[in-house]
Amino acid sequence: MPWLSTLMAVPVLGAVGVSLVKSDKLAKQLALVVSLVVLALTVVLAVQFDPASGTRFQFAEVYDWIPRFGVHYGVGVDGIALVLIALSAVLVPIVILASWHDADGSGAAAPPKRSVKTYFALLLVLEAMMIGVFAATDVFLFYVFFEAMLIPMYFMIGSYGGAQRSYAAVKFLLYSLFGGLLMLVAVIALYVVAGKNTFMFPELIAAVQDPTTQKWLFAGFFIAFAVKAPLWPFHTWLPDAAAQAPAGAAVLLVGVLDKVGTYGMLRFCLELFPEASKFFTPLVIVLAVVGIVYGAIVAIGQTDMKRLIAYTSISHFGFIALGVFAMTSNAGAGATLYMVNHGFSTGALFLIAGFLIYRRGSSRIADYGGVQKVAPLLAGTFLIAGLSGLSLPGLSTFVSEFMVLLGTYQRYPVPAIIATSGVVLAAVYVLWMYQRMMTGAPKEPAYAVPGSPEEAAHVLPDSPKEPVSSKKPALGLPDLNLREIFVVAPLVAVLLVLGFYPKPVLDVINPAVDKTLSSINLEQPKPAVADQKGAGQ
Amino acid sequence: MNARTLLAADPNFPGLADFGKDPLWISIIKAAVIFIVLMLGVLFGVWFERKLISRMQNRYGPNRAGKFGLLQSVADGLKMGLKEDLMPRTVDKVIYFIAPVVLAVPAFLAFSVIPMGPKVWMFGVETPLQLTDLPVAVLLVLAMASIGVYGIVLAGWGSRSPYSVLGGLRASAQVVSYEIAMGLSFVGVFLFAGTLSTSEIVAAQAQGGALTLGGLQIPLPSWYMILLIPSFLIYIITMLGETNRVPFDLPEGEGELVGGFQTEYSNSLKFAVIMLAEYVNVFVVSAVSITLFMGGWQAPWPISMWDGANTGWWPLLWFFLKMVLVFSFFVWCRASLPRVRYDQLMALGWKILIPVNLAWIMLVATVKAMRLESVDRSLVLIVLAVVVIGCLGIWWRFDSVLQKRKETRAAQVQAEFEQLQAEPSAGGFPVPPLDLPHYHGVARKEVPSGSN
Amino acid sequence: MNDAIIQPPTIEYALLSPMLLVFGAAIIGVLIEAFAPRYLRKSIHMPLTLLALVGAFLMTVLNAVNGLPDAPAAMGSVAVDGPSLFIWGVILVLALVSTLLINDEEQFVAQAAAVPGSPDEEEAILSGYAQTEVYPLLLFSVGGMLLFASANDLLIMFVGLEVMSLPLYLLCGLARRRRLLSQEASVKYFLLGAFSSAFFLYGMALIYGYAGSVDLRAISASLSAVSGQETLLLIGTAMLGIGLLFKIGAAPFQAWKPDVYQGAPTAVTALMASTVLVAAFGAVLRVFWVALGGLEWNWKPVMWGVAILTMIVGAILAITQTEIKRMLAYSSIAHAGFLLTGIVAVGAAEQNAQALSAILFYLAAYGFTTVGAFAVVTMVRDAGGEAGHLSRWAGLGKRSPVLAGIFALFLLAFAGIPLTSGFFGKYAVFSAAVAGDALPLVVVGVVSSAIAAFFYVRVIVLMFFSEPSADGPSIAAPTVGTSAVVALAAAATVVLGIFPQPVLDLADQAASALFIR
Amino acid sequence: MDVYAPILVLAVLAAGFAIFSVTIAPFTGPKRWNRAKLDAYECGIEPTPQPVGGGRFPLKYMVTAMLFIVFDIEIIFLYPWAVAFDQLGMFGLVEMLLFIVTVLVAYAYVWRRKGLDWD
Amino acid sequence: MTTHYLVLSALLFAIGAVGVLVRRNAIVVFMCVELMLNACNLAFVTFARQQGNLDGQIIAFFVMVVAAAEVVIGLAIIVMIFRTRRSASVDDANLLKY
Repeated sequence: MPWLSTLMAVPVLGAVGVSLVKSDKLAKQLALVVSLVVLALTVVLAVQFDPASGTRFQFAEVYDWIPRFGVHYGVGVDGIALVLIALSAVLVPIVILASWHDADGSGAAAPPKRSVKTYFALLLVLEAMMIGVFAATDVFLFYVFFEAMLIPMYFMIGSYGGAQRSYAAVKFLLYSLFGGLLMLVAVIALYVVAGKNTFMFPELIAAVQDPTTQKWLFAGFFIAFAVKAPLWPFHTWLPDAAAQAPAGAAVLLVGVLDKVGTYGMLRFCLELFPEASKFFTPLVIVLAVVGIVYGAIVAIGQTDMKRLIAYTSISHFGFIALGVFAMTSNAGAGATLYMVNHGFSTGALFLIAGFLIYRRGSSRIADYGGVQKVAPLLAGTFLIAGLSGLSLPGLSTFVSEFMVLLGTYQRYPVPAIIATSGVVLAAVYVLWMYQRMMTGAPKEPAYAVPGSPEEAAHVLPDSPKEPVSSKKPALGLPDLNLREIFVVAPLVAVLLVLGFYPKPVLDVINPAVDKTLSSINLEQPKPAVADQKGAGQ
Repeated sequence: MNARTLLAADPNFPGLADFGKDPLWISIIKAAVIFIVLMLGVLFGVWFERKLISRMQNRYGPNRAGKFGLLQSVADGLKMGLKEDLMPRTVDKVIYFIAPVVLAVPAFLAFSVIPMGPKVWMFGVETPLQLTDLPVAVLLVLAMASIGVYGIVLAGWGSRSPYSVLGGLRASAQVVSYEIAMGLSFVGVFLFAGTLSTSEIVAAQAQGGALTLGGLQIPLPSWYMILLIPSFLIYIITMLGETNRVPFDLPEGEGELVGGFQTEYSNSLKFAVIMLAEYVNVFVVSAVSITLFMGGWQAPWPISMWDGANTGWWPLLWFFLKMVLVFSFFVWCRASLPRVRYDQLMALGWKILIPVNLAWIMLVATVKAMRLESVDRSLVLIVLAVVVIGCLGIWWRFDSVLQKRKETRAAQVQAEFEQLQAEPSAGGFPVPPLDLPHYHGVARKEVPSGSN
Repeated sequence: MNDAIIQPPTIEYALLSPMLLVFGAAIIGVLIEAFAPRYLRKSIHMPLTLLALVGAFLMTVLNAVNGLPDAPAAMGSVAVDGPSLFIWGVILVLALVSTLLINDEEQFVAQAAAVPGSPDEEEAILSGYAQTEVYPLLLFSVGGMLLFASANDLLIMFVGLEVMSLPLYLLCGLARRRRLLSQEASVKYFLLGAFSSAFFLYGMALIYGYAGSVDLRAISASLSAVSGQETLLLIGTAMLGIGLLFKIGAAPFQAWKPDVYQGAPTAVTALMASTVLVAAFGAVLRVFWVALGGLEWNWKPVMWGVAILTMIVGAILAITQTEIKRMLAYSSIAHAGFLLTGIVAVGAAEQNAQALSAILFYLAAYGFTTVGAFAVVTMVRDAGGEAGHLSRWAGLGKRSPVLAGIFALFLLAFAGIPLTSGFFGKYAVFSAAVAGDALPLVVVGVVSSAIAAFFYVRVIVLMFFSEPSADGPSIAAPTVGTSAVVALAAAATVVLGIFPQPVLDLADQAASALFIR
Repeated sequence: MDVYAPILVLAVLAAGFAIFSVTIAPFTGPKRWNRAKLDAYECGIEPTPQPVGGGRFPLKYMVTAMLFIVFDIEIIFLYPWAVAFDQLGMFGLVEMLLFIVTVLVAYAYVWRRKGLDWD
Repeated sequence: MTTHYLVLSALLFAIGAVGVLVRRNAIVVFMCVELMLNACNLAFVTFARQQGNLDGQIIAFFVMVVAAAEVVIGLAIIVMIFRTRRSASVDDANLLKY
């Protein structure tokens, strides 16, 4: 059975169905059902997946798509892809449930009513593309999904986002497009230089021998991925996009879409251009470390919670990139696990932030205070999510971050040590934010002067100008309702479970990472030793 | 091709190869002779025209100056030279001066390619009786005619008076219109002669071909005026139009435009030059008609029985005789035909001469092609039939539509007339009521106009 | 004089049948203008034009099925080879589609000569005049394009160029609304077009002076044979190039494009923007590859410069535009630049075939998208006709999401987003260019694509993310023709974006034998 | 080139004569100044003032000029065809028929559109 | 010998080109274009003589035809715009600027 194609076809068909049904409510329900079906299929897929199997890409389907260019419709999953697909499949139903009213025009922060059907249809299309991008084993197909993915996300940000949504959407699209086009050049050049008349990834591994060419091509791919993943200094679009996107879209954007960048580094940069990767490793590691520290420091200074979360992500992506380019199996596996965990933890943070904003209509940290008194459940989940962001032991992120640092330290001790400071800083921003928002006395929202820049940045244009509290009880901050509990619960559960028992996931990931690293090391049998020596000197 | 092969047979006819060999002084002599002959020809022509037209109208014509009034045109010329040269202040001086020159020079030049005889001995040099010949001689004639149009336009334009401008425009429109028909009428000749060189065209008219019809050799006439009657007739008409002669002398229609483009060239030498150019033009078109259609300088039929008729200087005589005859035809037309209206003139040129001409050319070409290759005759016939049927169809459609339109118009007019007859005030026509007292019958004081 | 016997020439009527059919229909169209009563004209013209184009297309297909000749037709003056047939097919289909657009009412002036607002015009409108000459003009122009793209002889190419352009000059001036603009566009297009064709002609004269012939093959042969007159050759090449580059709107000869695209009736713009580019590229390819292939090292650097300039100028100036048609015009300039990178990618035979096939595919893909985009532009109207200003497009996505969505699709295709036809076009051309050692050009191309993407995206932003203004433009209820055009173009854009293989195969096949000489 | 030389000779003669006549015209006659003589002739009434630059020709004449060009060009093609007809044979006939039919179509169009009507 | 004609034709062409760029009246611009075409004709005929074949002369025929067609269409367009705006100056036509 063509599992992966089915996995992609179901949401696409679901999207068509969603856009065709009559009522909005039905559309939402249908979307939820479809996403759950996808989740179920993914679970089946994961169960059938055999980590110990010799074949690298399982469930592989390869058909000629455009023979003229040697392009195939080639999909297949290894451990890395599988966990990321699973991440998407889990997040989408949660996001659908969380965005139940995002497009309705209800809620304090909501923009005016927009087409609900379109929103959910876009979500499902996006899901299909996310699955496609992780499953693609053809470089060209990967590129196609990589670019096409932008479009639904662009519309989701642009149509359903905050006050400056169109600016953010355009910025997001242009950054990604620019990176993507650079990658296109590299893809074309790869095809031409490799001269194998195919884009199938397995055949292209290390196909380019000439070191200079490799370096150029690597640069093309890497910049695209660095923009996507936002690695410092290509990150500036992320805070805008994430802050302006509706909560659900932000989750998918930061939680899954950006993973494509790091996933691409791990899968394509390393394996296609091993020599160049080694050459560029110091640079990347420097960037990653700078990103870790910079993201964390800037996050501390943020006054807007969504922006703050976005900057924490930049810091986390630094860790992931660090792990990828450390090129040890610990670090690689850690990075992969980090991708999954980060998806869940940031997802949880964004969703809970979204709930807050939905209630109060402002994303300014200063507008909140003492939430834990009025809405303890909300505050509690927020705390758990936040703690996962700072990698508290016992939560899943700790495992992955530890693995990354450990793996990195094996080869690059100094950067690893510096990166560790990011953990400390993370504690600062998370706890400080919690303190400001959740503790203390319950606070009236202080509205910005109408027309001031602050207002423009934080308050949605259509939110009520008089305090919400006058209309709603308990300072307008009711605790989580049932739907929201259903949204948050699985996330918290995953964070906790993976924190204590990451083995099943690691079992899936490890062989794939090892394969990846071994395919790099084919040329140099013992790079680790050599590098360690180098590092020791 | 055939013309050239023919040439080789008869050394008497000069061909293209015989030109360009004259020493310069011979050329100068020939040019001077042509120039002088043309000048004299104009003097003679004016007198001849007046005399002949008078005779046709039962008058005497000029009979005071010299014997038979022969010196009349000389006297006129002198008079023109001695009259005051008026120049209105509105004119564009440069153009005003250039125009007569532009008009006159090409008229003379066109004559340089007219063959007037075979090769003769002249001052110890054997030379054809023709100033020069070119592979594109007829084109030269047409080109000169076209340049002449500039003269007309410039004269009208430079004068800056309404009559002149209109006259110039009309004249140029007329000349260019008829030039097309004229150019088309030549095509038949070229089809047969296979050359554009005037001397070779004349040579080609020396012998008629023969049509083999059922084993019988029917000799074809050698002159194109008979072989290509439609072309010839069209040429004759366009010849009149091209030179602005009666019945197509609209540009100078005194009734409406005073003197046309030459209104401001009041009687002086400038006018004399213009008039000279007009007459030279007449001679040129006559000479062209002779060259292309009437066998050039060759002797006409009964005389041509005499072997010596086409040798030596004799042909010059035949040529000038033909010229006189053609010129007489001009005069005859002038004496007998009324001037047409301008729309009639243009309609004749555009709507009759051109299509008829094209159809005729195609017919000639088809027949020729069929004679050339016996194959595919059916195809040609089919094509021809289609074309003919198409043309007829179009014509029929035109005609029926026109007819219908005419009928409806007539019916309309009739209805209107009847209606008006029954009810005079219908249709907004101001009819005085019947009971209005008669103006003269009522004693009222007259109101001067303008004082309401 | 030389008495050489003239051999009657031979003409392969069957090979030329598409062209002959189009011209024949055009001539019949003139007859209809002459003889059919006014109220019947349009209803005769429409089927005639469509039939002629369909028939010509079928003939083209038939020619392709019958196999290609190994020598140019009509005494070496028209080369009916693979590229020609492909280009013919594309032109004919695009023309057919544009005809459907042109069929729409109310686009063309009732009587071109009547002064706007004058009683004359009132009368002309009242009495139901319509400029049905549009159809024969269109056919003539299409016939000229066919000839232009397949000429194997500079003279024939020149004739094709003029036959293509002259009717277009007139068509540009026939817009019903914004008459002054339209006429101004017409006169500008005419003057500049005539100017450029004079350059083409002088270049042709110089090359004739060098090679002693205007036959492309003979010119190519003379490149190695004749020596000592390189100046003639080089200047001639340059001038020829100017004439041709003008037609494709390459910088620095692009000035006419925005003006003309904006002023012309949009249906005509659609025709121009799609087909002229196709035909002109056919000619450019022939001149530079067939005739001047041996001169590659001389023109290549210049072409590099032109391509770079064109891409950058097109992309950057488009950003400053506030008029939708002008913006599309600049985008078309940028696309001409992308295509030029394919022209530069000349090399060995195999490489040439690849580049050629890429260009052909790009032309097909771009043509359809363009027609579709302009078709959408015709539908967005306000009181004064089409709502051209970009600000009027704000919030269109709310007002009519389907139309805006389709337009967004076209824009994305222009931008070269994957899963649209534009992507594979760009991909094909760029990959050919990379293979042809023009990597820097591709990098520039990519950068300008990114710049270009900005203004495409801006329009999408306007349409979807801005609030509609209260008195915004209305969406004309689409006629069957227009909606068919939009649907077809959208379908082509999507299908070529997802399953380009059949068309790519076709282009490959067309390009495999390269140009016959 | 020699065949053209005699034409030049004749041209010199004719031009010399014409220019001579035109230039001496003002000197041969008497000069009696009169205001009326300086005016353009207009049947004795005050002459209509002419616009600067000579005004414009009526559009009608442009149509005629255009038509003339079209047909003149046609003639350009007919002449060489006629001369070489014997060698071209049937091919020439068919092609020229096509050509003429095409021109006739345009001609019919002009005719029907009243391009040939004068009033 | 033929060089002179070539120089002349180049001069004419240049004059025409400069005229197109400098002059503002549409009709004058148009006439300059025609001048350029005729310069081309001259070049063609000269080259035909130089090359010793007739192609150039035949091309000149075609150029004449095209020039005629251009005249017809160009004047029609110019007359059209003149009737609309009562001026043939290119500068007056300035609606199409951004």
